[in-house]
Amino acid sequence: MNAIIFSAGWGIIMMFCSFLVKNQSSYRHIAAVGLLVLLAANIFDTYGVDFFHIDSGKMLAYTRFGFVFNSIAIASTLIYVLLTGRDIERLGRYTAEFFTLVFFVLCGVCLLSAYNNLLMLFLGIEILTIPLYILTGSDKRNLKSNEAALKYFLMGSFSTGLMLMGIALMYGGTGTFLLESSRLQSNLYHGISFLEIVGLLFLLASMCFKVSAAPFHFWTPDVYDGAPSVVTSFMATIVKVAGFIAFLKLCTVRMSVTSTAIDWKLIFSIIIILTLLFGNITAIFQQSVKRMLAYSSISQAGFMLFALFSMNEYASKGLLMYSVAYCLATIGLFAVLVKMKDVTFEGYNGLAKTQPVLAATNAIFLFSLAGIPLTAGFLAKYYMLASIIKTGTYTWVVVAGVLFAAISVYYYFRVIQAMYFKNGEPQMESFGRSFKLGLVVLAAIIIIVGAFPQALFNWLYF
Amino acid sequence: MPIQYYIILAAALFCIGVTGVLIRRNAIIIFMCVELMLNSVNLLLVAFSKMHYAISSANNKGTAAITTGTDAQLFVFFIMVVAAAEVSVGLAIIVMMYRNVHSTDVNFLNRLKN
Amino acid sequence: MAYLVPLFPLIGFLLNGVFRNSLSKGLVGIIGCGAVLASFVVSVILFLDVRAGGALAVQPLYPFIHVANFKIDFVFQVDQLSSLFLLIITGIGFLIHLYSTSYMHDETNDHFARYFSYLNLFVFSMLLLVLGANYVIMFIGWEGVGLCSYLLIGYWFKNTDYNKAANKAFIMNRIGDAGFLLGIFWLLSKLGTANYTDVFANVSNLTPTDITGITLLLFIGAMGKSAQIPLYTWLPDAMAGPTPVSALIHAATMVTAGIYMVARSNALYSLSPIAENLVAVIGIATALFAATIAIKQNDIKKVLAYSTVSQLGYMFLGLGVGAYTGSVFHVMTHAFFKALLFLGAGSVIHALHHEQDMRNMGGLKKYMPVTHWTFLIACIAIAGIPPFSGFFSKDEILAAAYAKNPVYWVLGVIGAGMTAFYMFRLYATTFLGQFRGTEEQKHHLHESPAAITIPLIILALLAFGGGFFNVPAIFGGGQQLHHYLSPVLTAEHEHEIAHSTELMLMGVSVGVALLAAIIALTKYARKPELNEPEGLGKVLANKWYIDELYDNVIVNPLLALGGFFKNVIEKSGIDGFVNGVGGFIQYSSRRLRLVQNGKVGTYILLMIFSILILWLAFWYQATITGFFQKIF
Amino acid sequence: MNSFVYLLDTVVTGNSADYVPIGIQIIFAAGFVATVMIATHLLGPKRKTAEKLENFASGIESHGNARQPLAIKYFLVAILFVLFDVEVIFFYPYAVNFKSLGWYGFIEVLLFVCFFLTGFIYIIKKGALKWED
Repeated sequence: MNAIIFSAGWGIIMMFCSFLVKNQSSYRHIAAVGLLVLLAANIFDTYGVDFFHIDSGKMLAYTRFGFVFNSIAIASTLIYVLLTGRDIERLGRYTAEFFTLVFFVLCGVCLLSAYNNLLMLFLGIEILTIPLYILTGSDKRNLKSNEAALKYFLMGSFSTGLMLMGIALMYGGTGTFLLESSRLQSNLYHGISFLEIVGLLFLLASMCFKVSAAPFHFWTPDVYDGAPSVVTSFMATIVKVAGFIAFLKLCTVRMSVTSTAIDWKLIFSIIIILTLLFGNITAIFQQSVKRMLAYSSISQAGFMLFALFSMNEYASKGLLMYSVAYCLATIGLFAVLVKMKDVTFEGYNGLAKTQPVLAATNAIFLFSLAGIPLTAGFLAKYYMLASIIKTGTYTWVVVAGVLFAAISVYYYFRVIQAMYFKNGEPQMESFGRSFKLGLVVLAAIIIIVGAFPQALFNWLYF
Repeated sequence: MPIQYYIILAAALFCIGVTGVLIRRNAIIIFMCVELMLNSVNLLLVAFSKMHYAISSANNKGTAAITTGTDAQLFVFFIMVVAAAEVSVGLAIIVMMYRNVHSTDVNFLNRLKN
Repeated sequence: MAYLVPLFPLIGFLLNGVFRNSLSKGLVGIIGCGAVLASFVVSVILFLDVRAGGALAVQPLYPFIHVANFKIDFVFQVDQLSSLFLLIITGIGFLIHLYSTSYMHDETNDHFARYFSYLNLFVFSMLLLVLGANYVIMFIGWEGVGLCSYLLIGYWFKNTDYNKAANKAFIMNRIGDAGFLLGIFWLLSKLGTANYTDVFANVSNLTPTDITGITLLLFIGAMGKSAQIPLYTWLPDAMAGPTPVSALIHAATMVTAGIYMVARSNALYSLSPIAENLVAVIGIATALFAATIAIKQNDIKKVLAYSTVSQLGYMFLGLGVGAYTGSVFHVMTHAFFKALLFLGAGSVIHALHHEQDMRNMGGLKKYMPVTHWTFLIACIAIAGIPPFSGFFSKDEILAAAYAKNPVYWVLGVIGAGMTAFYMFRLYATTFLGQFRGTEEQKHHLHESPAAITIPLIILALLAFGGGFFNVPAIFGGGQQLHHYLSPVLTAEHEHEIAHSTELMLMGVSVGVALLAAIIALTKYARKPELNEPEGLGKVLANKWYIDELYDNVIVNPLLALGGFFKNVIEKSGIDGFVNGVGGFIQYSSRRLRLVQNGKVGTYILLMIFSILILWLAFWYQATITGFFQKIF
Repeated sequence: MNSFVYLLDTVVTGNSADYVPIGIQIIFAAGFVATVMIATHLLGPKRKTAEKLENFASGIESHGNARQPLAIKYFLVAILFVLFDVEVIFFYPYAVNFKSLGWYGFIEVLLFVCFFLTGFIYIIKKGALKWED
């Protein structure tokens, strides 16, 4: 509860700062402090110190997994704010509001990691997405930003409609919104009514939309491409991963109950293959690094879907690992990307000569995304593949996953090729030494997590 | 009235909403169709709420807990509030676009593709 | 305590290696020599401990590989065999280090430090090899030795030929190592352990086939490391390295590894008659073969190199006929006199400013008295003339060979005669007669400095007296070494030959050796062989054309095959396939991205269709999966 | 009873035949959409005149363009009204349970109103309701 209340509260504080504090550049410091407070509050909560005892009536269920994920999300946001704070200021006059919305999104993230009731799922998703509509359109004069916001909004509200239809049908089938033990409560309904299954399929479709899994991914490239880069960075990482956490909970708690009679694996395998196919294959031909990263986020989502497919302990661990690896690497890549004046591959030409530190850290981030050993991304992919192998069936999905991972190396390494093996004079915004330091620290974290994954997992148990 | 009337009505409204989203090009009308979808859900929820109350009282010899089914009605309130929030944001986005390009055609802006 | 022995050279290696640019030559020398001296001191303590019957120490350091039930620990084992080898390695190693400080003094600072760091690493690897209590640790040292030989042979890396020699040594060794590794795997798969104690205790669990297979594979490793037919050609080429390195390789480290390994595994070898016979046959064949080549070599170091190959052959003969003590004994005495020979040769080369051709030497006796006398002692020792050390050890092997099969003995004596012949040819050509070098060289001729002569003198004493460590019973000796090693070399064959026969055999072999030595002295002291040899001599001088044979039979066909794969299979087949896949992906990428047409209506339509399709897939999934199961 | 919950009674047995009614329904749904779309296309007369594009205002001729630029403040006020208006929904359940919730419920509602007020203060401070420029 700490994290939810603190994030909402600090969002309001940021809101008031917008007219109480005149100095533009102090907003990001306030936000950073707020995130630190939030992180501390969440860690307190992790170890049983809850500042607010509020009876949520089974609507929220806290787990260690959820707390750890909250910490990861908050810490990633902190890194994001520290690295790209200056660029957020350049976006317009509404910096404080920007951070306000970020805090509100975090509130949604915390709800999603703890929900136990479909109402909370719905609210979490909406608290998560509505600020994002605004953030996507925050570059008001930019037509691309407008277009992205409009598309995102229309399709997002459409998927909300699907989700609500699903929830309503599930309610019709079971008579409760509670996530777990729904049928056990009322011994009225034996077996599974088809209403619930239709509802679950609707819900599945809308959750797939939120995590940009094919064939519901169409909004992703356009929106990520059109949104201001700083927003994309946030949207593609923390928000998406939070969607996966919610999805995983839905799968493991609700679908696994129904799966006694029904097998979801075929549907998931279709979704996984399609996601990997669209994400990877389409990424290859992109000319803009930003759009390539948008497609790569789809393909990464394909790998994260493995966790939903297998739903075992490896899967949840792996998803945690994946969220760390993917969030940090993508935040790092976008932090550099927002400094670039030209975000096509040509814009990166010769970066290694003019900015060796940026190029090197960028290379590490790309290695992590591609799943090269010794980085966190490798272990994350490994856990995902291992989780499916543990289930013992559908090993061909693993084979496909490995093949697509190999394809992904192609477009990730195009960036490295541009940075190291081509000549050019990349045009960049100014940045300080602390920015470089931050990138180096980020790269170090990725490698440390990749080398000592237990550091992360131990947290789940102690 | 039998529940399937409500279900079919809600499904019909929902389908109309989806159809509207598919065939209209004006962003505002698309948005109205989405609202129609949401409202069909509201209708369905309320109907289910009553249905579960009826089932529960039938199973418990005519006396069901007074709260049975109210969660769905509360859900409806939340949907309405969230829809309002979405409306404000959505309309703001559409207005923003209109101010920039003087059109609300969703296909007018088509720079982001491939 | 055992861990200190390899630790010191490791520290020396790290210090010299890391700070090679900042340390002065003096400091480098002190660190390099000091490290080995320190481990020598520790080795002596360990040796005395073991000799006094101290607890046989198997000292686990840390768990190394633990996978499920499969455990390999990092364990050291100090027993009679390893403590003896420790003494040889660190003792001789120290003398060679000391010698090197003077010999390598012309190198620049950082290269000097590099040299000493390699040298220390070499000693470290060899110590690891000897100390390890299981085959895996031995293999680590085994590989380390190979690496260091590569580094040191290619020490003067600007010379392409030297680099080639280094490569050759490394590759030849790798061929052997592959066999060794396979042997270890076989052992591990059958017994699940590589610890010597466990392996030897559980030998009974192995079938004869297993034992023969394992021992033969291990012996392939020994062939590579100890330069036996057919993997011996690297050793003569290894002369490319600095002379002290040759001394180290030939005397104290590296080549004795194979002997050590077979002696260590005596419990295995003694159970496989096939392997024993093969070892003996390869040994005697190598001994004779290398001896014939040595007769016609003109490079002072090449002669010594082939003599090493030949002597190693004797050792393997000993191992093959079950005279394990004799072999180890010969390792020891050989270490003394071969180190002495190389260091002496080094002294000569040093004095003549890197002149290695004997034909340009001669008459050095009066210019370099210390070198001359010590070299003479070494020659007598290696020729097997009593009471010098070589006599005792070689005779023990020959006696055992006679007991096993007189043919071995006959061949061994012929080899001994050739040994005496080529050694004295070397001696006579180098030290007797008149100096044949340039005036310039003659002008600079001088005795080497103390850092060179002191090791020579020490080694000369050892080469002379080393035999008395294991005087055979026939001379009323106590066979100390024999008794000392008997707990380890359990499979030792006690040969039963009458004393009179043994005396007769000795007489014959010594007589042959003396005869050969006198012939050589008389022939070459006055009229050294300066012309290019003809006929059989030419074949011998060209080492039976074995290098050419290998080139034509193995290397060139392999290169041709590689060329075929590179130019034909890869270019058209694999490249075509790979590029085809890439092209297909690129094509599909171009097509697939058109789906993303930027229109919200299309997107939502596609989403709705996908929902419908997913629904259908869900409802008919039993049919679908059944269909696929039928197909696949 | 059975008559109106028959939909709920379909127990899944894993046999695909059980889903046939669903399949039919789906096909019906898709068919409905398709029919409507095709029917409107076919039935509607196609007259492409300028009049057709004009706004229909109960027969009264429209004056000027309906899409005249409009001061943004009208829009703003309207939107804000919608937002605050809808939140009042939550008072209905509270009103129904006013007595049973007691003081605790009252404080909670007060808190809810306070959040409202913070939003309101924000709006005022940002000058969103300032009518004169």
